[in-house]
Amino acid sequence: MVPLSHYIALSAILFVIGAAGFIFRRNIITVFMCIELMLNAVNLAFMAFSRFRGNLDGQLFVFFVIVVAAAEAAVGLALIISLYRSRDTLAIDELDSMKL
Amino acid sequence: MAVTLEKIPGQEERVILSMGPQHPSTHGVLRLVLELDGETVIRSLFDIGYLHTGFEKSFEDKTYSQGITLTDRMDYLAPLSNNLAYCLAIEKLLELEIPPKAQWARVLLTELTRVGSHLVWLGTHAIDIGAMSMFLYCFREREEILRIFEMVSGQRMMTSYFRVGGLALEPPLGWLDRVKKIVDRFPERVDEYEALLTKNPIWLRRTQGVGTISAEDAIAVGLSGPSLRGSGVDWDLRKKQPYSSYDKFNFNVPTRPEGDVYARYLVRVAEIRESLKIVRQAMEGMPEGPIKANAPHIVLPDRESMKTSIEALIYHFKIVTEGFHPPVGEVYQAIESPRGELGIYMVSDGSPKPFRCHVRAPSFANLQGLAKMMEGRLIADAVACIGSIDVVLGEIDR
Amino acid sequence: MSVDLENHAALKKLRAFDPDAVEDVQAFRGELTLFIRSTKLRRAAEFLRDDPELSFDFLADLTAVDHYPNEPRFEAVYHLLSIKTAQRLRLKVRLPGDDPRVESMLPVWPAANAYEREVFDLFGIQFENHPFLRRILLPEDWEGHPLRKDYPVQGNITRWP
Amino acid sequence: MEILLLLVLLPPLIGAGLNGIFGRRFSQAMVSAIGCGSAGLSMVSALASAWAFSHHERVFDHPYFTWIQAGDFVAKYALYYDRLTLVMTVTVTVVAFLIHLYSRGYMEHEGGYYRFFAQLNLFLFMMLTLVTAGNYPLMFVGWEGVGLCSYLLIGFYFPKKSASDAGKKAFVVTRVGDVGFTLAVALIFWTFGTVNFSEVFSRVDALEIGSHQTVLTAIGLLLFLGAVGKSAQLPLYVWLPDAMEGPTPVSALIHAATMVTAGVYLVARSNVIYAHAPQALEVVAIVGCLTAFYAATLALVQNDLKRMLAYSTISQLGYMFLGCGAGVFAAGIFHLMTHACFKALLFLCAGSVMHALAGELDMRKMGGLRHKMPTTYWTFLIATLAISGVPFLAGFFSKDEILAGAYEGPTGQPWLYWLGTITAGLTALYMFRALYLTFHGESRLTPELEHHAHESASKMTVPLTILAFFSVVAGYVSWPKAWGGTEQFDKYLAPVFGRSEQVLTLEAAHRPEGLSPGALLTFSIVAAGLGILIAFWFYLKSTHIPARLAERLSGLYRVMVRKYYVDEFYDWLIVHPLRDGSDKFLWRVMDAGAIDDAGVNGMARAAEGVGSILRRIQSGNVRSYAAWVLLGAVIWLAYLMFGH
Amino acid sequence: MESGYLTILIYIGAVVFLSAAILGMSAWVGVKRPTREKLSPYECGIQPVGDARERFSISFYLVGMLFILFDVEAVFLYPWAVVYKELKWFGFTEMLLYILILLAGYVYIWKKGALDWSR
Amino acid sequence: MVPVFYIFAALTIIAALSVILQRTPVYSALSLIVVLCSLAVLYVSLGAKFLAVIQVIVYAGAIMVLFVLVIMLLNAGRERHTEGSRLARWLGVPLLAAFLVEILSVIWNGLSSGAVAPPAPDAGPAAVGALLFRHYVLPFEVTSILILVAILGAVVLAKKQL
Amino acid sequence: MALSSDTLFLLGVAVVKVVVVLLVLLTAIAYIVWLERKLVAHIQSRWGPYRVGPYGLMQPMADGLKFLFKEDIVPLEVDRFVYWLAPFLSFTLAMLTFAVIPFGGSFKLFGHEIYLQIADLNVGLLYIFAVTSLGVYSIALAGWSSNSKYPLFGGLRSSAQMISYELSLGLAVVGTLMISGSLSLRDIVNSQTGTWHLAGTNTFLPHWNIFVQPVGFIVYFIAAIAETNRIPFDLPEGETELVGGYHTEYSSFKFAMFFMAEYANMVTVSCIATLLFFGGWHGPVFGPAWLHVLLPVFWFALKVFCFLFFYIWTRGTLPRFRYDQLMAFGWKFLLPVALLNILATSFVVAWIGT
Repeated sequence: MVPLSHYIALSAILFVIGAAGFIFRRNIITVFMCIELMLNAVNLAFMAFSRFRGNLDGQLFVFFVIVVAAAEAAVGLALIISLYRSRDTLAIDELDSMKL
Repeated sequence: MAVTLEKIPGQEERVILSMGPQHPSTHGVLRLVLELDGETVIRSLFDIGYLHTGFEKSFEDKTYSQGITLTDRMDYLAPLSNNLAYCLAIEKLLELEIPPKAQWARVLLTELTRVGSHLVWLGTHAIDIGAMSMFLYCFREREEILRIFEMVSGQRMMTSYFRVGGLALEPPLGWLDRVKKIVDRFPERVDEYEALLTKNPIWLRRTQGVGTISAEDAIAVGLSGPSLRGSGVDWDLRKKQPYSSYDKFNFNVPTRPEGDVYARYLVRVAEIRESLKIVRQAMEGMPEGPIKANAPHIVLPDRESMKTSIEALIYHFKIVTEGFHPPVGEVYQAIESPRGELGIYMVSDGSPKPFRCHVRAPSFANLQGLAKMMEGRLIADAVACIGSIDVVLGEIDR
Repeated sequence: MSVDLENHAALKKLRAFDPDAVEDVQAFRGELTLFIRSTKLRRAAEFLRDDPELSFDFLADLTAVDHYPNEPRFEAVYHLLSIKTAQRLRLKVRLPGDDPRVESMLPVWPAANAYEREVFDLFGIQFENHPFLRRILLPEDWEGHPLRKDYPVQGNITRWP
Repeated sequence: MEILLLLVLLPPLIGAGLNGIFGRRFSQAMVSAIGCGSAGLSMVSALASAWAFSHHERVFDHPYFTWIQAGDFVAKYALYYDRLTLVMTVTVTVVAFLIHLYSRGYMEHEGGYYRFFAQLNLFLFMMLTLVTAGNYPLMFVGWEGVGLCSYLLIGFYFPKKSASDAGKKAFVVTRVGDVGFTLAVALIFWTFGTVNFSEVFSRVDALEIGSHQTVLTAIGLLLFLGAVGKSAQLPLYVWLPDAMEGPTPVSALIHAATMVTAGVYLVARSNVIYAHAPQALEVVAIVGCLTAFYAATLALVQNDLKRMLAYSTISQLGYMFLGCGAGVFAAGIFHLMTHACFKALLFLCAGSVMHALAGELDMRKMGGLRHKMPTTYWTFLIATLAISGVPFLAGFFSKDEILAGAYEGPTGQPWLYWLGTITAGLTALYMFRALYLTFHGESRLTPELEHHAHESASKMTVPLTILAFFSVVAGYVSWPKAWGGTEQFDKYLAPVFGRSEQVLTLEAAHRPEGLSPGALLTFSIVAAGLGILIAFWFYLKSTHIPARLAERLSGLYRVMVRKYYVDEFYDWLIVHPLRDGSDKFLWRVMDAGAIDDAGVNGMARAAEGVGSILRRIQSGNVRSYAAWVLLGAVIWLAYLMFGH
Repeated sequence: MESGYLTILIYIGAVVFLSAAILGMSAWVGVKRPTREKLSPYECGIQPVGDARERFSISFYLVGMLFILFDVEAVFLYPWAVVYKELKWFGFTEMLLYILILLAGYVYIWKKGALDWSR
Repeated sequence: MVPVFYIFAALTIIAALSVILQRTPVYSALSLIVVLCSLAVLYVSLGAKFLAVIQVIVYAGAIMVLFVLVIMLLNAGRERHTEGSRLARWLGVPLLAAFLVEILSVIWNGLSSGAVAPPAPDAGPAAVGALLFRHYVLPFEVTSILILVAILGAVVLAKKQL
Repeated sequence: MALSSDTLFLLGVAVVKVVVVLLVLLTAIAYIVWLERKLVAHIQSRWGPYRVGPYGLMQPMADGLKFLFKEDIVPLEVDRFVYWLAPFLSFTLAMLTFAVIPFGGSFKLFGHEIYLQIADLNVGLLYIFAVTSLGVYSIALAGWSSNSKYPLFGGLRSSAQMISYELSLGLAVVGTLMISGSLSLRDIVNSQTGTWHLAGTNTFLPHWNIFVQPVGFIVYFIAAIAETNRIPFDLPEGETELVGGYHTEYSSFKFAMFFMAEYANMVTVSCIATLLFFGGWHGPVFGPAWLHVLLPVFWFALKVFCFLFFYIWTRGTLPRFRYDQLMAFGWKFLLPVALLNILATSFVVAWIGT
């Protein structure tokens, strides 16, 4: 059995990779994907804890996180589309004045 | 040829899509340039000339009789109709009366041509909308019609069977039995097609209300034939300006008021039935007698007399080497081809070759209705519209 | 077929409408041809289309004839048809050999669109006010107008210097 | 009784189902037969059950089956029937039936006939569910159900943008209230461990007076928040006037007679809770009274007949809350009942006018309709008299009972009474203004309309007449004490409210004595009379005065015409920031969301801390934000690790 | 991990190998005689006009979004269906409520015209 | 079993790196899909079969589809180099490193490998369903509202552009 | 993990199963193509392939070889990697679904119960949905990578169509899940053993779900046809409008892989239809022990064949929908019907349960 710490370490690494992408990438869609990456890192941690605590609640959290992620993606991408249509750019640095 | 649509300033988001010339549903080498908003056609332009062969120029360099072979190749789905129009024009120029048997045979054969042409149309139209079996059924039946053509003229498609003054050859014995077989069996085949399509909900959805064109618009842009009758205009040259003794036949002119793809479909299917009626009448009432007019300086003598009579031989030699001299003048002769008004405008300067021969091709005119039909419709409807006006590119490009 | 074409309704009415419009009349094989002055064509066409008795609403055909080397060299030929009365009528406009131009009939009969392009393409006759007068059958970069009588049938012979 | 109640409930549901599913195929006659038949059946059953039950004092509470079971949380499909329910079911079914009848004529030439009846039936079912529910969750189902139907029916003419917008507005605004309701139910469950009416009430009752006050007050306020949303009280009233985009029968049934009173019913139903939370009750009274006054002022300047009626409805609802809030629940319910009759009637008359004038609703363009539409005129007149509080008509009795209660009720206060009385005067004023503008005076119709105007068909006038009859007699069930009556209606509802009123009175035993009941009554009659007189003067006699007044007081007038700028205020407060800042907001939330979900403790707080710095830095660059958040997280983690 | 999942891993491996092998094989065996015309994108025999990667209708996005949201609903339905026999009426009302709420959204988008493609 | 974890952990990390290193958004999206799928395998190794499948269906099969569609719709090509946040550029790497080190040390100290896993709970659809529909009813219902709001929001935002 | 002889044996069995399934599947796909050509030909009164081998039976082989040796044209300006990935994904995913499809009962070999199925997962059905849900990528990416308008149109349309109908597909089966209470395909099939009992008497009607879930089945089947992009829902490929849709720019075996994937998907959905609604491999079983093993497999194959036949039949008969009509059909008709079916089923199940 792989120890818990390995799962959590993997989760942490994924999270940091996601955060790195968030900080360094310029394309708003990629940044969004990095957020998904971080969410997944967290999910993995939930899952591992759930397994090592011997109950299912962690799994349900993951379930709900996935659902929330779905809703978030729908709205977020809608926003990106409308941003793009009004600004004609996807570069995150150019989206600094917070008006549509 | 090779025109493009310029984008309207301010509408740069629209996509310009070139449909054809190498596209499965443009029936040959038609090219459409579509301006799309999403999938909706905003403007459209047809682009032709990919099959341009310069027939009108060629006519001027051929004797009147030689010209017949060119006409076969214009509307290659209805060669006999073209032959007929061409011969009738010359006969009008010459004021030549042709014997009843030839007239009846001409009617019979052109109506069979009409059926055959409509069958090809039905098959390809159906396959455009995705019903692939239809295509093969139609071609199976068309095959039998082509066999008749082969029987009488020796050719399946490039028949050149009608000649100035009558027919090229005496039809073979027993050909009417073959015709009878077709005529007897055909109505139930047509029922079969209709069973597959006429009430099919998918078919209805794809065709009803699609590609609508009003009667006024149809007349204005010069639609003719079934495309015009599909808009509710009761106009058929066979009735309104009878030629080739069509006035002696009893048939109806189907029309539909809706003006959509479905209406044109119904009109053509009904026309198949009407044509069969005419074929039956022509077959049953086929008179006996000569197949050529008695005009020795125009009509080639038959082999027998050529070999026995010196006069005939001389005429033969004159006609073949030099041709005949019609009077100076000009005529316009229109017939109802499967696609609409097929007109031949013939100008004679008294020489054995036409001074000018212009073909009013129904498909060419019908193509002009397309833009109106497709406006505001989806790409898929564009396909249905093209199919519904039944264009033949050979005739358009000439 | 010797119908009294001189008393044809269209001719009579058109003459009454504008005595100047009809230059010449011809009848042959029961077909009436009116030669219209090119300046009067538009008015005459509209009259023929709109007159309730004539109502030549259908432009069946539009083409041209080249009488090279005679002058006036070109004839633009309009075949009209009335759906209502099932009558036909031919209009002709004589055009000069140098710079043949005639007004576009597009506003009168939208069907003229493609025909005029074709005539332009093959004869080189200019139709004034046609919105999209481009070659239709031949490629855009084609030289010459093939249906003219002086167009070399063998094609353009390249001359070497 | 079990069966009988189901017979009340089920017909509309079945009718809705039949019409909804097959309606497209049915003929209009069939649709209306199903629609009206089911409503009628429901009414008959309601009357039968009322008759069967009328003498019982006990409560009928029957669980049919278990509906939700999650841990301790049990909600059954239970129906609860006492005298309050009885009054409600009878009122609802009778009015609904009449409006169904009326709709046959009104909707005859409209598209979606079947859809309309299906939704109307569904609404009836939901409303009945609401009033017969045996526990809060089930009531909530009905609550949401009527909301949904209201949303659908407001947006009935959905191709019209204003209609669909109005539907959305109603949906969103009432949603705010629903949050309150939901929280209240959660709180009730948390406090009492049950959500059943019987159990909750008995447990509340068993409490000592004064204990659990805070929780009960919270529950009361939250429930009231729900009621505010649904019953269009300040500040959540904005949706109701817009709701008039729906077909008129809908306005009559849902937005005047039944659904909007659901809030009142909720408060009345929870009277036991309120009895222990007098502060909450005071809030109810104050909000109600203010709404009544506020809406009346707005009604005064409306030119759109239906909108005027909508504001009037808000105002009258305010009265009902005033009654409940003052601790005289029975008076509130009494007014609810009478109001249902005459307000439905008013709306139906308005509909009839609208029908006759091809949709015209601007009162300035009417006038002189009296002769063209006699039945409508007379019924409208009766309703106007009733709502204005003219003696011996329904509204008079109920309104006076409320006003009296506001003065001397357990939680009443004199200023509430005075404000209420002024409002009564305003009510008479604006109602008669409408009456005069519409039916009297010179005709200001356009010639086409002039020609078009006609009396409606009997399909429509018969229900009008019946409702007019009720508007006259409904008040007699409770003859005022001041005139030697016994207030039978109060007595009749005593099993429901008696105990609460007792508790409240006990608590507030030190009420100041002041005016006698007779005096109170007189004042309100005088107020009504004044209102009518002024209206007569202004709008029939010297019609130039209002215009001059408006000119003179142009500031005030404009403020009133623009509805005190409340819509603009909401735009400014909610809509604008959302639109402008959604980009910023979203990114923030997403930042925060991502970090929050990281589940590392304290991270959120770190983000918050960083956020406050960010507000000063405000580069607007998301990546900078992210970097700042990360910096915060690193520091926080370091602190966690090395700080100890 | 249960043996079933291991078997599936084996199967996945086999299939991936198979597809890769087929693709590789065809790339290796097939003739290659490229010409410029052959390698140009299909545009019905005409020189391509403009960039193919132009923007397309937003409806595609809407469908994708609706799909996500209803997919989530479907995902809730599976475990629900599996344990449904134990939940009975409770489960029924639960899901009824759930579906009704979503249906409200569904009706909304329908009315809003998000499902109409032939505008 | 054990090798499966390490293989897929490695795959996950490589794919995740690829997400942030690829210049073309489509490739990023594809890499993210790989991450999601290999995480699903890891979930299976943790006994969460049902969630693994859900992960693939919803995350990889629906959410990412939308991403790909949007990328295609917007024709998002390579990203341009824009002047970004100076803070992110200079502090980004050290911060990330510090963060990772911190977390790893927390894990190292806090979660010694001594923790013995209890027997894996049954995480089939039935078990998850039972838990979900008995104890998490409220969140479940709330998600419906969440989704409703998301639908409304997204449609409003997207339709505005039509 | 100690490799006991048992483990080794099971491993061996697994490998054998994988190999057999792959072989059978590939052959089946090849011959469905043949079957389709033959059947459609007969519907259209033609002969169909008849030259290569008896009745043209070797035609699939010939086709395969032809594809293999065809020139592999990779147009300029395509996105190379994705252009290759798309057919690979398409084919791989289509094949992967078979991992959980049981095609027969079980038998004992050396004391081990061996199931005729690669793996029986307790989330079997969801596994299939998961794999098919990834199938969208192959199409979207194929269209995108080709850098040409027609494929891009086709790819977008096709993805939109697939995801739309995936929903109805997924929702249509929920009814059967409710009845069987499991997601394992084997369990679902086993819940359909025997015959229906009506009013206490045994009828001859097999205990198949189709009799209680007709609506679910119809929705499922329509959605399945759409999901596999077959007529009348073959819009994305619609030759006559979009030429070839997303695979316009593909040639050689890459094209063949899309083609094979389509047929593999046809087989998959037919299998699922059989398993969920038509009792899987259940059918009359008799004779010696080996027949008890083989007959179910035969029944299963027969049922699947019927579906395939139906597929081909529709192809030969119906015209094609227009795109907007297709989307409207999926969203405005199929989806609500599927939801209603779920509600109705759950209502009835709860009713019976209490």
